Amino acid sequence: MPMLEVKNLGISFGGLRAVNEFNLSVEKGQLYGLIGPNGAGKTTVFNLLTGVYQPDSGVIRLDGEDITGRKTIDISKAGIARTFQNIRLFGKLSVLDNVKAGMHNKHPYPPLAGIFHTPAWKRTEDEMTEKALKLLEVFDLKDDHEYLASNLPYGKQRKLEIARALATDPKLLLLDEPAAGMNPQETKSLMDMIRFVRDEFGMTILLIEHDMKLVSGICEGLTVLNFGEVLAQGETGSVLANPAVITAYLGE
Amino acid sequence: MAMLEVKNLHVYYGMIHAIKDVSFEVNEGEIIALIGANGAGKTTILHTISGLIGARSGSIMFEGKETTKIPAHELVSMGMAQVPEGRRVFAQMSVYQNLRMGAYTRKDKSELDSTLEMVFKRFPRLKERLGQPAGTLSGGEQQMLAMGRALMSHPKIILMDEPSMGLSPILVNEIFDIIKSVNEAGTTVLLVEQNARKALMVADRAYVLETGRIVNSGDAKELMNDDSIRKAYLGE
Amino acid sequence: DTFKIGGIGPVTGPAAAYGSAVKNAMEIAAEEINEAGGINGYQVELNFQDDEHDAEKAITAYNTLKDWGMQILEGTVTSTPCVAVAAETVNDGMFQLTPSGSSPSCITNENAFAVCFSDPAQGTLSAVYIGTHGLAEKVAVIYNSSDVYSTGIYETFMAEAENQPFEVVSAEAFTDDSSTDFNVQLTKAKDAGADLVFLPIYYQAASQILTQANAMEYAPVFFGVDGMDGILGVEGFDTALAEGVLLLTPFVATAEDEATASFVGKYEEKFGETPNQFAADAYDGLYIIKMAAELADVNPDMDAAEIGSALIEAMPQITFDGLTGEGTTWDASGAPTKDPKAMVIKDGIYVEAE
Amino acid sequence: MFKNKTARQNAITYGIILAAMAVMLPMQMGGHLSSSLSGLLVPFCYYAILAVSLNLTVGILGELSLGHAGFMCVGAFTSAFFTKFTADIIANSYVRFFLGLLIGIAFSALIGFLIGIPVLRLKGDYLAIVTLAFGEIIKNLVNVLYIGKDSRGVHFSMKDSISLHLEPEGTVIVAGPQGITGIDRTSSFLIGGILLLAAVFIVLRLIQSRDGRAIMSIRDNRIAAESIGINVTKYKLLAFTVSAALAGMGGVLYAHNLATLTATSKNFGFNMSVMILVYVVLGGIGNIRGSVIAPVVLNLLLDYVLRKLQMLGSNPVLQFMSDNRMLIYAIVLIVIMIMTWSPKMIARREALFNRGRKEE
Amino acid sequence: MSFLNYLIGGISLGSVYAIIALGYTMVYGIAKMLNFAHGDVIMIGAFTVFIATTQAGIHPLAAILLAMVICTVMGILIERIAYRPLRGAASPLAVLITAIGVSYLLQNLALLWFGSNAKSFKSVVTIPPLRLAGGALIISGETIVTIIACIVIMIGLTTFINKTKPGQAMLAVSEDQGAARLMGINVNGIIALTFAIGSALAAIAGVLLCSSYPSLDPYTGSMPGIKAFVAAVFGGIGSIPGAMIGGILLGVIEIFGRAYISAQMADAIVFAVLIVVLLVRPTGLLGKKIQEKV
Ligand SMILES: Nc1ncnc2c1ncn2[C@@H]1O[C@H](COP(=O)(O)OP(=O)(O)OP(=O)(O)O)[C@@H](O)[C@H]1O
Ligand SMILES: Nc1ncnc2c1ncn2[C@@H]1O[C@H](COP(=O)(O)OP(=O)(O)OP(=O)(O)O)[C@@H](O)[C@H]1O
Ligand SMILES: [Mg+2]
Ligand SMILES: [Mg+2]
Repeated sequence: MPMLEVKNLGISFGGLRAVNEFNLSVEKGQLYGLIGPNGAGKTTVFNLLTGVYQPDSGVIRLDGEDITGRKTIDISKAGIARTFQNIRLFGKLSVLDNVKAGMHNKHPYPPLAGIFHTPAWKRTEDEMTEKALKLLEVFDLKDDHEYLASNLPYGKQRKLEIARALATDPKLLLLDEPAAGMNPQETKSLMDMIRFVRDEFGMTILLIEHDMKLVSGICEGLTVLNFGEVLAQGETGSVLANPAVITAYLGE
Repeated sequence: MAMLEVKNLHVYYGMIHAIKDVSFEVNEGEIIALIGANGAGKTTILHTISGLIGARSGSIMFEGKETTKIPAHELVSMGMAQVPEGRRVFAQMSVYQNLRMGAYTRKDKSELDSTLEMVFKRFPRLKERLGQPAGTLSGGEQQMLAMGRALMSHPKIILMDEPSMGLSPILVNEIFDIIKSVNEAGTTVLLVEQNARKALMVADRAYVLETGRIVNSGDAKELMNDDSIRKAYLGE
Repeated sequence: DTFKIGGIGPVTGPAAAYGSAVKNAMEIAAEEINEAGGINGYQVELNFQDDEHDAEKAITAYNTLKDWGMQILEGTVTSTPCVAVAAETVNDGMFQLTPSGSSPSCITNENAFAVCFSDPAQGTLSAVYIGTHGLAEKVAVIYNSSDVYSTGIYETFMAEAENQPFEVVSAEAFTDDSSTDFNVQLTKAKDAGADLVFLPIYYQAASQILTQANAMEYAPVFFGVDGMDGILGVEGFDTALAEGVLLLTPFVATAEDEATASFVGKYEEKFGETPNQFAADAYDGLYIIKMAAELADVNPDMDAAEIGSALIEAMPQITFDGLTGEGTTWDASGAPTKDPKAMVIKDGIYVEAE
Repeated sequence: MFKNKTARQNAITYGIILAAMAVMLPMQMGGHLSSSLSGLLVPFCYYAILAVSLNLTVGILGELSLGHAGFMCVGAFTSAFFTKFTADIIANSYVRFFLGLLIGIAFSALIGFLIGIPVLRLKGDYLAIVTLAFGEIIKNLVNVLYIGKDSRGVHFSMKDSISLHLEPEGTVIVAGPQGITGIDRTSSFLIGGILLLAAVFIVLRLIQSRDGRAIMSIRDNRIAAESIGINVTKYKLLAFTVSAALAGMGGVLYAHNLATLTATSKNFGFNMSVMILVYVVLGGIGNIRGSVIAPVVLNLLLDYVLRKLQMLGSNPVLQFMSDNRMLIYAIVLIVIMIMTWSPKMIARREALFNRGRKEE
Repeated sequence: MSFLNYLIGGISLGSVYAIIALGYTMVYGIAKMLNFAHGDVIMIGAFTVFIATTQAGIHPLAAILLAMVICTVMGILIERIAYRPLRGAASPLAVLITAIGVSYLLQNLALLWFGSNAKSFKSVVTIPPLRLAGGALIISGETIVTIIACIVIMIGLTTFINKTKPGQAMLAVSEDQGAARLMGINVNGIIALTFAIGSALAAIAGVLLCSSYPSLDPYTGSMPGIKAFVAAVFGGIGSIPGAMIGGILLGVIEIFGRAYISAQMADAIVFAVLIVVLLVRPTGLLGKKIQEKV
């Protein structure tokens, strides 16, 4: 059974059919890429998967469970986490608290425990801090954990977003252009991190990216969207060699 | 005389000393690339040139005029345009209204239509979406709009902040072609890019910025062959 | 040595007109008293504190005055702050004379007295007057439901109206927050056929009502209470609109007796405005204090509580003739006994109604 | 001594309040305080409580509320009604006060919760205006409410006290615009200080808990907060309700500090809501300690310093200033706002500060 | 018949709210700030006309022009001195609080200059009332003028914003001041222009407010100011036709509430309706629904 299975997904905005008859299947532990020209509907697919938009048609299954049409928070609880194309951090929270916020649902304690600092509060908070710092270490952010998120440089902000998403302990991680705004050197280290996350956490990852180095470097499968429809799908190498993909997306 | 000359520039954000003693120049007709890692201060330099933020000390000369005291909006009528980082399109205004805003300082109303045609020729997608609120465009579409909008003012110099960010490979190539053709049509270009390879390929000269200081500069093609540059910025 | 007399009232905020009038009139009275040799040979020193027509600020004002050394309080001007301050003065034994705090709760304590009528008295008197003079068969009431003064009069008026030969055909409220438009209230009065409209409200709102009634061509008899006084002094007001308005009030600025003329003259000269009933009450207030103080033979060396108990004893013994009534006396309750005059506005001035 | 910066910062906040109590209480009891200062101590406490509670909505939740005084009003009236109603049932006025406190808090929390459900669906200025509207509605309703009691029981009216049809010996407890009179004056600086400490404690602890993190993450980015599974409605409501409850607590203190309680726009309407907001912004948005200090400083200025000026002698300038307190206050407010918030001023301050340090 | 009378009364009151709301929404929509001092500018405008006509004997129309000039200058000064330094402040609440300070300042200056006694404002409208149904229904000249003024201002403002360059620049400024500067727009100038127009409208509103409801004192502007703010939100913040519709509806609801439900609770009713409307239409009657793209 695939981790993510999408059948005939579609949505329109006014007259615009932004996504149409979209099908996708990502196996557990796979590192999968979603690419396509600007405005093809990639981010919209993410928004559909995470409940930001409600699809007009189609079915979304996560690990066999039908999550179509659910609200964002329920989808988060079901196990999908994401990052955003235009970064959305909690700017006035510290780096550490951004990650701890991500653990919100996994580490509950009663509301009054926080006010009266009960042992349950202490235990849970310490656990969260410890786990969060470990996560930050993966992304080279441990030394920055006291900074306000908004004071981080752009590249670190992108990494923090990934760390926060991982903190929700998801089954599936969606990354929307994680390398945007990074230079080739930084992109390279990001690739290592993504690979590490997949290997270390056994994570299933679906990512959108325009950086072909990253895509060809780490994606095991690819789907190409064009005008909301699937243009090509399959193993990375063969998709990238597909002439239709080259004319529509890659260029010579 | 250089078209744009920056001398001993210092810029602060509160306590943070973001730009430290930066000097460089852009000659008329050139494409100059400014490359550097995240947070090196590239955007800060562009914003200081276009008057959005003030310098603590140093001078900026544009066509022989000291501009550090000139407000941003007057620089635009003097012939300076910027494609800002993160596009900053007017989200609730239509694509058409955005483009018209780009021509806000233009006095020669008669030639607006031809400029508009030129923009549509370069970005046909914009013509298709003329009435759409800019905020609902996809990332790439917004980038095209930001570029088109800057071109509408028919600038002498255009400052571009990461114009290729978030664009598909085909569009990245196109954008660099457009930069070249804009330049060939007579506009000087100061280009900030993460995509250092492509930037160096179109540029005449380049400056390398590290934590607020210029650490290297020279002919773009030569820099591309510089080992340290290749390692640090080209990811090789 | 001087007598330190404090005053409290709103001189800023929407009720500022009342407090300013009191403050100004107290200054005039104090000047006169000092020129004439003071009280028991001692000069009078005034200090007036703003309370913004707010109970909390009134307490702050009162405490400030206490720190200053106040020995006698003439205040506060409006009822709600007055009630709050009364709870303080009673503990301190401070003599308190409110010029215009007309709610009965202002003077429940033994140390508190009032210059003006209490609201219930005005309401009852108005109903009786309208009834006995046969002014109307159908009466409408427009009152300010967010104002203590207005609701106080309204309630007793309604209670007394049951015993009177007229019928209240409409009773409509307005609030401070919507005191500009009286279209509805007037339309209801008009539709109910009221030939008299009772206005237990202050003159600013009354001036609006008169203007709007005129615009809708509704011309009943308007009957006001002491708060109506001042309407002729509203700068820019077309006094023709007030022609025939009746009001029960102890004071009118156009009265021709010498005392009123002198006070009004001085006030107009000094402050460029015609004094209203608040000013007259305050002016009288200081003279009432003087009379009681002279009877009790107090001096500034006594502390506030000593002066207070002496004055409390003296008050029921005095008979005061002033701008706001002749032969006024007080009983231990603190309320004055005096006759209101019924006035009617004729040719732009007040004349006594028969 | 403290594990981290936050703990130290919090300790300073508690310390300031405790120190003020330690200094002022003995002085007040010994009669060494002037009447005016002594009379301001309880107002300091409730204004600080109100500012702290509003800061939870404005600074922590990040929503502008213009109706905060409405919750204060609910707390004040329910508790004053209770203490007056039970005056001849419960003998000890402190017991009455304590029960009244619980009732005031409970009711304002309940109203906050009920209002929060619809209000929090809105955003930004629309939310602000609806909170304003609710605040005005509460004030308006209190002003038309008449409650009396006699041997037959409790009577209500929304028209006037005549409509209560009380027996002659019955008493009107709530009399519309005249509100409630003859309230126990139980509030003291000791009680006020304790309640303020409690309010600060609750808010600070809340901020540092998991729930506080959730609330602040909604403030910083609602969409991202949803994406990590934070229940936006629930946490907004939580913050709003706690904020309302604490405002109600301030209201209880307010009600039992004066003999009379009425609802005017000055004390429970828009003007008061705005006044509390001024404290919050001057003290620093999200800065709890600032919310404790700002009201004290402003009230001290407005009700103490400016009032005292005229006593300093017959200087016409001082006289003018004390006669025109609100004018001076307005100017001071504008000047302080520009000095503390203007980006240019901030930059200038920092440049000055930087000059002293060597160039890196 | 009384129903129609109430309706007319509601429209009269509403038209006054509407004309205030137009100025409010203009400043609000462009400068993105709640100018709580707007109501007080209205008061100053009315006082100017009052003093000019009663004390200086100036013709009412000339007095209105004078008031517009004075209010415009005042609006520009207020913006320059009190609001501009706070542009780009860390929180938008900073300028909100300053606006409150300015409101207090204007009220207290007026208190100092004009005294606390209410003045009775003589209507500047000389048009005779319109009589319908044989005199049973009367529409006052003030109402007619106010409604006409509202419509003219609404059309004028809409045309200005949609059709002129400064108008378009206002839209751009309202969205992103930094980007607007990069287009060559003088942001400070455009915002000053916005305040100038808003204040000139405030002068007109003040005159018409006091012509209909003649009592004038230093606090005359504050309650209508708040109501107009509510009206502006009711109609949709920043929407010019919305301000007009919101204002008139608010007046009609207020009058109907007072007439048919309870006069004491008229305000509560108005606010309750506002809440219901915003719950159904979270951005007001004509407000644009702003979609945040994720
Ligand atoms: N809320 C919306 N309303 C209207 N149109 C929308 C909306 N969201 C997206 N669109 C349109 O849907 C299309 C797909 O947008 P989407 O953001 O998914 O593109 P994308 O593939 O992520 O592009 P990019 O690579 O440039 O980010 C675009 O044409 C966009 O204009
Ligand atoms: N508004 C600000 N306040 C404080 N510091 C800032 C601000 N803007 C930028 N900085 C800091 O100034 C430095 C330079 O930032 P700048 O945005 O110019 O970098 P950049 O080279 O454009 O980076 P990027 O490639 O990420 O766009 C960074 O360290 C950044 O954190
Ligand atoms: Mg996208
Ligand atoms: Mg940058």
